[in-house]
Amino acid sequence: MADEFILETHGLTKEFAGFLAVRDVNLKIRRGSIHALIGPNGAGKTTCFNLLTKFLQPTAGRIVYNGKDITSMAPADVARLGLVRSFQISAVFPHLTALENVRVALQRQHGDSFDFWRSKSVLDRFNPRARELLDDVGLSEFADTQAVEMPYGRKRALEIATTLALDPEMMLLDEPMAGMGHEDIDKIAALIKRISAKYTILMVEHNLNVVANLSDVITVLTRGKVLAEGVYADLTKDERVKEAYLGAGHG
Amino acid sequence: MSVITDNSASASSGRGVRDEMVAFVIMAALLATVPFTGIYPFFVMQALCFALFACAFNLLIGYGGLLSFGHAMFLGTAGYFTAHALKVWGVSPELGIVIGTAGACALSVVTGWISIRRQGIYFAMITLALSQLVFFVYLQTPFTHGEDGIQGIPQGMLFGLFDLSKPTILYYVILVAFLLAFLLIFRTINSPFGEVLKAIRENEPRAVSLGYKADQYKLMAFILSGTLSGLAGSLKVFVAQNASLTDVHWTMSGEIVLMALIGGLGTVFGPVVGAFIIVAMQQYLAGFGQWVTVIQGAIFVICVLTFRRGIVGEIAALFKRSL
Amino acid sequence: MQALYAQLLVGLINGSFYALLSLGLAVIFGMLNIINFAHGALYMMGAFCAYFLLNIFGLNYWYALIIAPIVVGIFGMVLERTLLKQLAGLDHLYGLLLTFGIALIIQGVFQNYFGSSGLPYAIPPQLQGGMNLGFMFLPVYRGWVVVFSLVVCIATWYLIERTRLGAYLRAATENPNLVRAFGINVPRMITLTYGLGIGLAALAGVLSAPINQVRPLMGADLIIVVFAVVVIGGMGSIMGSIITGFALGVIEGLTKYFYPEASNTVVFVLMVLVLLVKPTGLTGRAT
Amino acid sequence: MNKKISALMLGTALALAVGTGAFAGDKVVKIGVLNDMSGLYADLAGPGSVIAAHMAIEDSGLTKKGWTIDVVSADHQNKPDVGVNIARQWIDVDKVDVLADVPTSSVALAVSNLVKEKNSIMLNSGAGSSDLTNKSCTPNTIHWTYDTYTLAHGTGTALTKSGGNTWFFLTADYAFGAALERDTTAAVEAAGGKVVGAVKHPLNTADFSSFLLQAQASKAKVIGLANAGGDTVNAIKQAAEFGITTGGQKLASLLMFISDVHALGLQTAKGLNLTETFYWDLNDGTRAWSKRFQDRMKNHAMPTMVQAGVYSSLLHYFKALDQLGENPHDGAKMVAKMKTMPTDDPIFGKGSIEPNGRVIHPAYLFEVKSPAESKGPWDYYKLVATIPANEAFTPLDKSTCPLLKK
Amino acid sequence: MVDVKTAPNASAASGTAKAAPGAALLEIRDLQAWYGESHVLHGINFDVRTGEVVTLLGRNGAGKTSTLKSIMGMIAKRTGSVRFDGQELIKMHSDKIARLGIAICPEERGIFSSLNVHENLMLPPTVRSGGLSVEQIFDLFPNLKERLSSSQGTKLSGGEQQMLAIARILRTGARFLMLDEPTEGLAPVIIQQIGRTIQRLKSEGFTILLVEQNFRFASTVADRFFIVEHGKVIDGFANSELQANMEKLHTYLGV
Repeated sequence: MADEFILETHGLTKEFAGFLAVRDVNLKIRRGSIHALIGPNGAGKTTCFNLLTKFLQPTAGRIVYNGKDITSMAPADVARLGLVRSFQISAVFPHLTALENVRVALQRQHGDSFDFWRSKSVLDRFNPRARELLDDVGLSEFADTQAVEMPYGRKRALEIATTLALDPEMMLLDEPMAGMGHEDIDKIAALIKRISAKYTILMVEHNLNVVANLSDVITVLTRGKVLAEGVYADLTKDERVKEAYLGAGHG
Repeated sequence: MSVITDNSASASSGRGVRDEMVAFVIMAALLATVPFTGIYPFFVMQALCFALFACAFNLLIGYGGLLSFGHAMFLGTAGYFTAHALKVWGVSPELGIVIGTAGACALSVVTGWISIRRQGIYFAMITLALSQLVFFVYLQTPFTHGEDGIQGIPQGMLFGLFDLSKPTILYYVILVAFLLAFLLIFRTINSPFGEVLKAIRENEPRAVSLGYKADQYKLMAFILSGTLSGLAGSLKVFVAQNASLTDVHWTMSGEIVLMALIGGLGTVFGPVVGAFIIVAMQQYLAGFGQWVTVIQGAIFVICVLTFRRGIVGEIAALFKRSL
Repeated sequence: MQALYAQLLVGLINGSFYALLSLGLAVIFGMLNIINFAHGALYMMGAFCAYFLLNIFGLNYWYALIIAPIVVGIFGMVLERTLLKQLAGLDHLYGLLLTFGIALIIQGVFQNYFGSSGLPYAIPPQLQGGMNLGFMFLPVYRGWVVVFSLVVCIATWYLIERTRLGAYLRAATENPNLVRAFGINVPRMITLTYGLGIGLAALAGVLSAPINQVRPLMGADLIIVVFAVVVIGGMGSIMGSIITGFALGVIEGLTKYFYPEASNTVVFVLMVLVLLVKPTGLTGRAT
Repeated sequence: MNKKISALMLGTALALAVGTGAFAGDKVVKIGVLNDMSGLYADLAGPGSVIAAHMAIEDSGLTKKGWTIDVVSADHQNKPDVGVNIARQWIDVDKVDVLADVPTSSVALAVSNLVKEKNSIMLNSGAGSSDLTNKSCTPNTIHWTYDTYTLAHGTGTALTKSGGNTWFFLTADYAFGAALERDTTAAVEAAGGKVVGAVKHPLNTADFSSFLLQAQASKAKVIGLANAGGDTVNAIKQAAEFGITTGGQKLASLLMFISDVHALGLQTAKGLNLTETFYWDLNDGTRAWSKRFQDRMKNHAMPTMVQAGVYSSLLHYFKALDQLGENPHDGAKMVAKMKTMPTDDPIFGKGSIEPNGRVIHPAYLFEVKSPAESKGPWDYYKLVATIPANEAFTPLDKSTCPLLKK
Repeated sequence: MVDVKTAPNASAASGTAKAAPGAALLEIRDLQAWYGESHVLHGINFDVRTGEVVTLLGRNGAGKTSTLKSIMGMIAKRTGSVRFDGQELIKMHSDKIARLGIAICPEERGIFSSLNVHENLMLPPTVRSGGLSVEQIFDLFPNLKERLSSSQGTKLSGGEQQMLAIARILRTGARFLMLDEPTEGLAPVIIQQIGRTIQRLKSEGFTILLVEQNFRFASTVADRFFIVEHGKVIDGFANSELQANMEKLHTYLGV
């Protein structure tokens, strides 16, 4: 368990009908770090992400999590190992209240989720912990609001609270800032920074400012391949990265 | 993942559950007075069996988001098993019900395991095809007596105490069984399991990413629904005193969809209302021959185009209550 | 041996109907995302149309072969324009429920007026009689059904896979919004596609009339077998629908010879097996 | 249309029905004609049986004597569960005294159970299964017209004796088909023939090709059609298409009605042997009655033996009522009374009702005329042989009816 | 290159994108649009003049693609005004709009996998005269000709697919082209080729509305830029003012 790297990929490749979306990607995510995966649109970030959480099955390559080969596991099983993801488009249960959203996650660990003969009031024992988690992400006043009625930025926060409820070892965040205004971005960035004390985080992000401030290590993808890896300061000096990410000019 | 109804999407808060309990007590009281009203009890008993069947069906579509077009196979299987056990083996009524319901349960495990592999339209087509397979099997196996069906089934003494050949006693036995099953369904919807099921229906990828194996929950819902449909089929044997191919035919599967749809998919009481409406319609309009089929088809069309929440769903929406 | 060939022929005939119907279902599903439960009822209307043409207008089988698909196809297009169109944006299952309701209405109306037993429709004089092929006795009409449906299937395949109109259709199946943004009237195409699918069903109905009698419920049970065919083949490809249709007919024929008791169920059993091995169907794409 | 309205009103009365208990002794009678109104037996029973019932009421003369007689009718769709449901409601709510016709043996057997339980009456004309007066006999059922024994011993024996000594059956997969196959097998074997195989087909089959191919492959000399109505018609037509009859095999339509011959046309049906207990052109009595019947039919069809049986059975019932002077609303009592009286009407001639409920009268073996022989519409049969009453039905000493063991 | 002297300042607040001399081919005023219940455009205002290349810049989810789709009529629920060549498009269906001479090359190219390369190329119908002939197109994209017989459009490389996506709308006779991120995920050498193509189209008189994230690339072809954020156009400037606006760009685009 004391491996230096919590998640590794070896030669990860995904082909869609003749198109190589991800090719031969080797990642090593250091335990306890915030690792960012960046790249221009169409670079294969989200595909890569879906491969890691097993929502897609790789065409070739291996994924090792905590020393265990998870390449052919089902997505729910991966989640049960403590590798939990978020989604690019905010993923909440729209017609459950914020509290119930978090409770669904808490409930999973306690094994009574097949009990169809018991009243759901047995779930009330999770309420204190759920409120705690909502407090953590600043959603106390939304506890009894249906998720569908919450503002966009708050939904992202709720999603993170739900993920935290599983007490994962590692979180994968898919563009947590997508579609947010500046104010929300700062709040979520602060939240990510805070939770990173306890969890390893791998995030896909488009917003370089956020990445610059948050991440320990950055991997740059272009056209499905790893172009470069390092800290932000180094990468900004890398001509290849500039060209790939900021665009190639001519003349 | 396709969610066909938004009725049940409105979470039943504490008040919702209270409303539903009040409605339940009213329903139970009304039904309990039937034998004193001069209403033909046979009609109400039949409607109760279909109401239970529709509620069980609704559990799957309304809360699991899965439209089964083959639910008649559970009704019919339980009917045949119970009928055979009563008539040929001469078992007691309670054991007959257990045998029939267990048969439907076993069938739902197998068919659920197969059909749960696909969703949406494919799920509907697969369940329909499976029920047709079951239909042909029953058409050919000797114990069902093919087109003749099993006839003249003895009703017997329930627990050795209640003479089920007395219409009033039979009525109350059916009523109690219906109410208990109804409560079980109601509890299932409002159980820890029901919560997960709702979460999966709302956002399956998210539920999976939280570590829920969605298929297992859907299968569980399928089995519960199939088993309770079986209970309805077993009870029906005591009312109709026969078991026949009609109950396994796809038209029966279509009828149950209609009952749930007209009452309100994903509402607690909708299927009961729907079942009474359709059974009454078939009874009173029988003289119109096949026009009944036409009317049923028209109701389907109207419900789908303009009335998707069903009667109870519309009423609930009007009063902003969940029923 | 003779019986085996004969049963294979019967299988091929059933296969012709499976192929024509599942082809229509696949074409409609591609464009409208609707599983057309009314397909069986419209197949029946095709047969009735032939019956009316003969008994009211005195137009024989050969006219029916052309007129019935057009008339029923137009009826289908009216259905699409007035009813199905309103389902845009709703869950696909509503399409299934709506077309189921339509099927009940159509079948009910015909049952009211014509009962549930069959009305006779004679084999056209040109196709009466049979040939003794030595290894089997071939009724001419049944041979004609197999050959003609094969030709229609191939022609439909050619239309969709090899012509410009077909290219519109395939493209619109993938991305209707973009095709419309290229200046093509996609709603009209959808209507025509539904008409085409229904026309194929009606054609199958005409072909079937002399064999199966003209009965209000002739399509009701058939459509369920065709659903199983569609699940087995997947709705991904036109050729796939055709081949699985014919192949399952033949398998059914073989079963009738070797183990007649299972002939009603063999298609459904195959469906179960395919689902266990390859849930998306033999030619299907993941949905 | 009238029928529909009355059925609707009847339906609405349903909910209001109250437990007034059985009237004892009055002059009110309600007849329920329960049969196939829209399916494959609609032509041989269907609305024609309702007309026959009305004719029986008129001819009984009871209305002139102060009786109130109502007729209701319903479609049982050939489904036992539907039939039992309707019958139960008729007896419980609508106080129907007599269920008439009830073709389709599976429905008849199911209704017979109910009728016994409710102490009502079934006067069966349409169903064929000889079980109704054998192992399934009840004190509340009388079986008129014909049964599978009649058919087997008419057509089956005659064909076997004339050289058709190997048989293959195409059997409708329900009670009637099974009974007909069983009884015919017995008759064939008794006459020295052999049954080489059988295949069951579902009720209401359109395409018989694969069943016919199995029959063809069996090389049997006779293919026995143990089915009825539309099924028989389809099978005969398709047998021609597959060259079965030209290949030397003979078709035996074990149960065939004049309505079927009409549907087939003489060109296809010519030469077929069939057994019936009634034909419109038998004598002056049948001709007169049939003419009246024909005038009332929308399509001017001649009566089938089933429709004739409905008339005859109800007429006999009314005679019994007339003798009693009032309706006791007691099924077993009425049936017992009817059994004591000999039957006599212009249709079936003189006969009797056996203790097991079987009505005994002669049967006839006919051959279908060729188009050249036919002198006009509905002139379809020539009489080959008359089977005397005592040979046409199961001898009483061979009946397995439990009622006889007393 | 057109020399843009006056820098038009598109101001969302006032709703007046200042029109410089030269006829505005496309005028957009207070364009709002919804995907179902979700409000994606909150009032877009800008103009495109005949013969120029205009680029919309903005972060993911800012509303650039939605703007193109709204112009094209591909989003059903929309309000405001879109005038093209004097005609109001806001109530038109997309097939009608296309027949006025507007063509779109969508994001991720929209190559149909069930069509072969030739069918993909020939798919859009001719809407008016003046389209490029197939020969002219092969002249523009020489490598397309070799791949014409390829069985499946999506078997082409990303660059070839992009060429095909542009090529097929040149055939139709549309003179107003909307290109949605044509450089996405492509190699630098291909990006250069696309840049040259756009310049050539411009010189042939096509008017082009471009959506880009790669503003280095955009700066090589565009006359003017508009910046989209939260479903509004919040700023606009001429290409010549790009350097002066670099700071702002970094804030808005987060790069």
